[in-house]
Amino acid sequence: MSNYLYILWIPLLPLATFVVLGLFGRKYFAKSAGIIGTASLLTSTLLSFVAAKQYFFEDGKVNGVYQKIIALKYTWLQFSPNVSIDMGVIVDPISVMMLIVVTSVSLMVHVFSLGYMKGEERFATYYAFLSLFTFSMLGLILSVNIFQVYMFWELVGVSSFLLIGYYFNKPSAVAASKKAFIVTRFADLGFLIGILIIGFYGGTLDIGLLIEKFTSAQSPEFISITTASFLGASMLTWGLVLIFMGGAGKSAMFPLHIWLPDAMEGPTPVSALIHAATMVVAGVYLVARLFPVYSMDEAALTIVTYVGAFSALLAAVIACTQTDIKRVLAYSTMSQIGYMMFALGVSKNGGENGLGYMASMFHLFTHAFFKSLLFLGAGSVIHMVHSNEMKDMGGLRKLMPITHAAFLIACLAIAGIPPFAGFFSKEEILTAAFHENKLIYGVALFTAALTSFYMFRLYFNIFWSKDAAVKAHHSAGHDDAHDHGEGTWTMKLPLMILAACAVGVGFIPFSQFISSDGAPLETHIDVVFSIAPVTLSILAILLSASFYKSHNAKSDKAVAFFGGFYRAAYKKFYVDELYLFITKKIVFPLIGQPIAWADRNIVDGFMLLLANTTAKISTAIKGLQSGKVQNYALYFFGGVLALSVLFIYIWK
Amino acid sequence: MNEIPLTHILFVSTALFFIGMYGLFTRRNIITMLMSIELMLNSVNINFVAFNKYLFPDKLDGLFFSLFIITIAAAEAAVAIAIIINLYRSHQSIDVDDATEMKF
Amino acid sequence: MSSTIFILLRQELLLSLLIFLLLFIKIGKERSNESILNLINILLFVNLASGLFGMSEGGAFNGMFTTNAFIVLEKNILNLAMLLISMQSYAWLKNHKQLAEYYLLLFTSLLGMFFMISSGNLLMFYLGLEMSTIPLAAAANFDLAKRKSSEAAMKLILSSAFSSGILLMGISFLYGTSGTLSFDILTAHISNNPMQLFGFILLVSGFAFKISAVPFHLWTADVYEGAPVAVTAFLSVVSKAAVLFTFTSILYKVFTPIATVWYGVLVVLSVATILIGNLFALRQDNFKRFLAFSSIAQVGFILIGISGSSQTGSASLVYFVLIYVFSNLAAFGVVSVVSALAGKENISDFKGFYKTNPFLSWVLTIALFSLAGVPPTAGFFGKLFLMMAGAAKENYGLITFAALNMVISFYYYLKVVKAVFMEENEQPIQKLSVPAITKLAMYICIVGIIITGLASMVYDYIYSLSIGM
Amino acid sequence: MNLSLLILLPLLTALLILVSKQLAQIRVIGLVGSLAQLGAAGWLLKLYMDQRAAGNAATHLFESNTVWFKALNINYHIGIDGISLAMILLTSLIVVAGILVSWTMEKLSKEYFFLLVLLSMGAYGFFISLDLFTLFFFLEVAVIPKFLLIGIWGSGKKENSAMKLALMLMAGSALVFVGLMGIYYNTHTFDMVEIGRMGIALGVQKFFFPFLFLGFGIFAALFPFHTWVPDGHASAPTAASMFLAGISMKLGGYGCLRMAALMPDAAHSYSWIIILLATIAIIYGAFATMMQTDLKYINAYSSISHCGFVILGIGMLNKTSINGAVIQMVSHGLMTALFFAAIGMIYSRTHTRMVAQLGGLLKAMPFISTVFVIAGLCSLGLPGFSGFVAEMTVFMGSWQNPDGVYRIATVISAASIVVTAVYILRATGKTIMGPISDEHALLPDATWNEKLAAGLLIVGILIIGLAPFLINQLIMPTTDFLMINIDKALTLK
Repeated sequence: MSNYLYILWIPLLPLATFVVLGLFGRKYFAKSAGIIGTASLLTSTLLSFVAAKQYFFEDGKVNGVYQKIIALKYTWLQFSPNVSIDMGVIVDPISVMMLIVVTSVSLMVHVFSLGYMKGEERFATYYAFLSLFTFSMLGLILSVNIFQVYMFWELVGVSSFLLIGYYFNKPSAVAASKKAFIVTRFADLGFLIGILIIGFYGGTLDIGLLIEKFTSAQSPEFISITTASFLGASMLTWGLVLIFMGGAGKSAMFPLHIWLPDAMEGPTPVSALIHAATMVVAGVYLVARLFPVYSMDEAALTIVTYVGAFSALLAAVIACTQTDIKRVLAYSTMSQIGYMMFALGVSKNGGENGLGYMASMFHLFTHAFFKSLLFLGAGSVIHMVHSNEMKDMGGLRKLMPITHAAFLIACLAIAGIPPFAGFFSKEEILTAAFHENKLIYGVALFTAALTSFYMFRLYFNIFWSKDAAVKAHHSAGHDDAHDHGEGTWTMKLPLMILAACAVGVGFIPFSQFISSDGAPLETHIDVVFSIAPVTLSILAILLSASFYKSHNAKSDKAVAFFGGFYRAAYKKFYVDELYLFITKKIVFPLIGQPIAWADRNIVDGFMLLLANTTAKISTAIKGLQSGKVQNYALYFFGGVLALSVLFIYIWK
Repeated sequence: MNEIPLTHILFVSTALFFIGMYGLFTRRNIITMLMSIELMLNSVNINFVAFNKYLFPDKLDGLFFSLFIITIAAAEAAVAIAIIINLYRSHQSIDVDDATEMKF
Repeated sequence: MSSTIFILLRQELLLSLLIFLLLFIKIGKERSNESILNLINILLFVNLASGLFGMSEGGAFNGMFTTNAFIVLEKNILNLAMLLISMQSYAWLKNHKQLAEYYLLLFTSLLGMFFMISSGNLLMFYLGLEMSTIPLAAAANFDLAKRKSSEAAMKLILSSAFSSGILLMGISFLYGTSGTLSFDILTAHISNNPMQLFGFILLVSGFAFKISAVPFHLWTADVYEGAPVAVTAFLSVVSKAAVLFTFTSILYKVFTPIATVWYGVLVVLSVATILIGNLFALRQDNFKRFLAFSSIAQVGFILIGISGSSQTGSASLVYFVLIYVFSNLAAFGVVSVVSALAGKENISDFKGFYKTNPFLSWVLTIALFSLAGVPPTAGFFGKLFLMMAGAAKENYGLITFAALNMVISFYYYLKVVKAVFMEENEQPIQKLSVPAITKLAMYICIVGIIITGLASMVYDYIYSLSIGM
Repeated sequence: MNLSLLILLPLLTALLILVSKQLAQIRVIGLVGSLAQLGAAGWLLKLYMDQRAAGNAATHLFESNTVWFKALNINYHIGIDGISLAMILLTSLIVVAGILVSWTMEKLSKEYFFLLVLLSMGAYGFFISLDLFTLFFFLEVAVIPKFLLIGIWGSGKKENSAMKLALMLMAGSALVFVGLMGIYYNTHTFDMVEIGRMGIALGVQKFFFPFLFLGFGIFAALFPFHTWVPDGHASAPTAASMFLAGISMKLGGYGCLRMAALMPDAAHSYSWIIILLATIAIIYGAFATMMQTDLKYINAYSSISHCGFVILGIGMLNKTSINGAVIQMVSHGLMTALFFAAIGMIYSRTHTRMVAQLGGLLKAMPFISTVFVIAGLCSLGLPGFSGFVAEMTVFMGSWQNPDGVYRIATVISAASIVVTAVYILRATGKTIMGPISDEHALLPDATWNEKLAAGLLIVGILIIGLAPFLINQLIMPTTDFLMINIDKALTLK
């Protein structure tokens, strides 16, 4: 087994960048911060490519199966003899794959931000946060210990919080960051308890050991956890479902998805990195990481499946109605992640049945590229128009050709049109779904169609339709749009690279490298099978073209046709309002306030009552000291009598 | 000769004692109160003498004690009278209820 | 008549000499108050010093007068208190006409206490008691002009005469049932028969009156308030201490056979005393009255200690009294200085006191903390040891009650500290120039408060001398 | 090393402060003194570790036992184990930080520093003493300085708060005293080591454990005797609140822990009550915090919730949970001290602590705001900071308790991390982020002393947060030893 220790540097470099920029950035690196961050990240990226090469092509495979390699493991916090939090580096197909994704996307974002964030006051801080995020994400990927996952999970959350709240004096941004953190935190509570359950029965927190123990149906741990049950479900189900709750929170699965759209308050490159390519797929990664265990529990997997499928559908429907382009992208992200989730859900562990697993990972991989491409494209559009709203856009294809081309490629990719990347991965998913569960397959198909519809709605609204509007828009003095035109090369370059990926990555023989059990998996594109989805997508594209390519009333008719349903979708089916109701109308006034009141008035009031009664008594009995010497003598005699009676007659 | 039994004498002294106490509790004139206290002391004297005479005639403890009580009562009375006179100076009265400035 | 008797009675004799000297001073030619005061203080110091060496043990007047190291120690404590009081009343007496009388009265009363403490016989005890009380009544009236003063004296003389009547009744019963007045013989005759018990209870009531235990305490507050501060200090520290010593030794030595009974009596008394003392102290604004009630509460704790009826009991009693001398006199010292120089005696007048008189404020604060029983002051140890002695009877209800009452007492002590340090006052007491000798007394008190507690040898010494039951 | 040094150093400092004349002198003496304490503590740590490394398996090191009150069998018996050493380090750190923060104190500065140092002396004495009487003595030594500090230099309705604090704490120590009496008259000694060796009769434990645990519990803000915490902390001057929450609440937790170890049977039979109260304190404190509008109140209530974890860990009575309790004590000490320091800095500039009147401070004072955020993140248990390590250890420990009720208690306590996130983010969002008002826009950032103080505490937090194995290495052996007694008790059941 060769040495992978250098992988440690991949996360550590961004960490170093964070420390340096965080401490001294404001003073010394106000300008050069971007270069520093990019440079260090470039190194990590190269390293991860080296690692990938070494793992996939040189020595990762032992007699035809990719091995799990623990490159490093250090006991960080010992709880009890064999339960401990370990810091480590795991090298296996998915972790290496994620390394590639995270580093390269992050690199693109770094480069893009050089132009996009130029002249920001807290430029250095921005890069510090980016590095922090990259570090945490990489750490999460490389975790060997489920608690290590949880820690980096939290760190990812907080760095996302910091980046969403980057424009800290913008109330909406602050609110969004708060919301994102609290919702995911709530999900993490489930994750934590899940860890506690699994860890307790497994007697360890080490992922490898856990899988080992829970995949053999005879092991005492497995028996104990499956026999122990609470509210009718076995503890295994509980543990896995709770852990999935954590994943759902990060990956914005229904009903924990509400934070994702608001998260778009952050700078667009951040959205591209965190809320499109990397962090939001952490949930998928988590389930994949523990997939062998999940595969032992039917119930948990079913939940994963249906939550994923429903989220995919719901998000797609909502996306059709949104007008803020970033929000549209956000919902499409949610729906794509839904794809990955149910792909995992319908999968089995090992062999041909592991197709779903592989497909999910594949989609994760391709999605990372075209979705970040979409966001960066949207970024440069926003950079030019200074608005997120569709109505302020239109006919930009002439003004920003490169962006236009890249965006189009990305749209085609996500729509699953061959030969773009999305096509292949989505194809596998559909195949897997088709074999496992027809209902899911139907949902997936419909969602695919919707996807291509709203993506092209977006595309046409931005780059075609109402030219006049844009003309007027620009003649009205927004000449700055022309000055920096499409933005610096640092903004264009990432677009081109990612576009290339969006075209190319589909052709990687993914199943050769990644499968549920590490053994290569033979897959083939079945042309007959792919007719249905592709034609559907094309139809959807044509439909949206007829709606939005040129400004006309068709879309309004459609809106009118759907009526209430449209409004509901436009209002995101009132999930936000529901949450607001629960917090503002129930938690705060019905739990918080009563407790705060009780503390002041009942608990503290009781103490005060004691004091006051004492004072009252002392005023009440002050008459005893009447000042009349005869009464004194009388009391004296009374005392004598009392004592005599007590001690001569009663307590003799 | 038949002599008076001890109990009779004790009864007298006790009666005297409580009469004195009653006087102390009820009389408003400080001088009178002082006199009632003297009554109490004298009842104690009777006790001592009686006990001595009836129960322990061979030693004279009781008698001497009563002598001392008489002397000290005199001293006490002297100081008390002085105080009362001074009280009269400041209060223009020797009614005990007029001297209830300090209370509670 | 051997010479040993002079050794045995040397403290009493010295004091008598002092008294005579005072008489001569009085009838001799006019001298300045300062010189007299200094002379007296020096003599008092000598008097104190004389007691410190050559402990002697034995009896005189065939057992009427007994003494031993422990008793000498107790007398020394009283001497010390006397000295401190006299040093602190300097500011008040500096231009007072009858200072000689003042000292005459106090010394006489002190002499009486000495005899009472070392009395081996009920008669002797009674003589000592009266000898110590009657002069005090006169002393209470020392501010002849003040209405309150004469009222206080009247209340004191009447109620003490009444109490001595009760006490004598008790003694007569004891005599009637046992036929003797001497303690040693009396012990043999003590039993549970009702008459004797009644006598005992009358006797205890007499004591309780002197140490102002509830419900025999009512004279205390009024007398303390009315009397001049110096006299109040004497009343609250010296006379109380003397009676407590006597009470304890009589209980332990004479009434051993009915220990269970008087344990009960003490418990009842202490509970009542602590509770009532605290409840009344809560409301007081006049400083002397406040200290009166707080000292009543203190007596309650002392009674708990005595109820332990062990060597620890008597030791911690004396130990506490010593600490109490320091703490209470430090407090009274401040009060007497303030009342003598600023004519103010109310707690509310002490608001913002720290701004003008930091030194006095610290003295007062430390004294009050010691009274409250806050470490590292000695009061902490004193109170705790008393309660430990009481806890030996494993009566944890009583201990809990006492401990929780300490919290109440904290409240009113801290209230004064609050006034001194934290509260504002538009016309605070002006900067006072404290006489050097009074300052010295205060320093002695502070040092005493700190040392007596932390330096364990003090307690160990007392313990080594003290006797159990 | 002679442990009495830890008492003598503050004493000496205090005396020097008393005799020193002008302000500069006082400050310097205070700072030097506190640094000396820190140095002594650090040195002690080194010696301790060396001894352990050298294989010295004695439960208490640097033990020394001198007779104090011979007649009453009271000894000045001192010695330290890992837990007390951790507490000592915490104390010394906070003392330095406190002195630094109150650098600019003008009003009656001599008395102020004097009392601060006195308070620290009490804490040291408490942590090193192995004799129950000595323990009690130092416990009370630490009370009165708080009263004066709050009452004289405080803000708001300071007198009442000071009085409430003093009285409730005194009530606590009264209960402790009764318990001590009970133990003393049943074992005839105050020596904890000796008592631990000979054990206490079951009935006695059952009867007196409540007194002791409740008494110390009041110090540790045990529900429902926590009401002194909010007012006390809110009214106290900055350094005093740091000392209060950072040091003196720990006296309670430490005492509770010792008592539980001393009377394991009773602790075990009462554990469900302890856990119930702790759980209530945790969740209730968290929700109460959510409703506060004054920064100091927010932190005070959150202290109630966080100290609940200490009690919870003790109540669960197993190795991991007790470890967690100890780490939580240290962590909370540092974290809350840092929080109060930050609040103090903000207050001294803006003259308001009302969340509603603040906002966008990050623009004007980046350093202070960063400190604030760090404290907040630590308090909501973010990995990398000490809070996470502590809470997770407590959770892991308490989850080991297979009893269903305890499980539910654990889940409820864990739920508090969400509420914590809510109130911390609310506070941060309203004060640090958002638009800044004009009169705050030009306020100055932290001065050197404030930066130093904050830096010191942050370093402490990070050391625990990033390398918990260090503190574990310190306290593990001690908890192992404690567990020997406790397990014995449990197996007897």
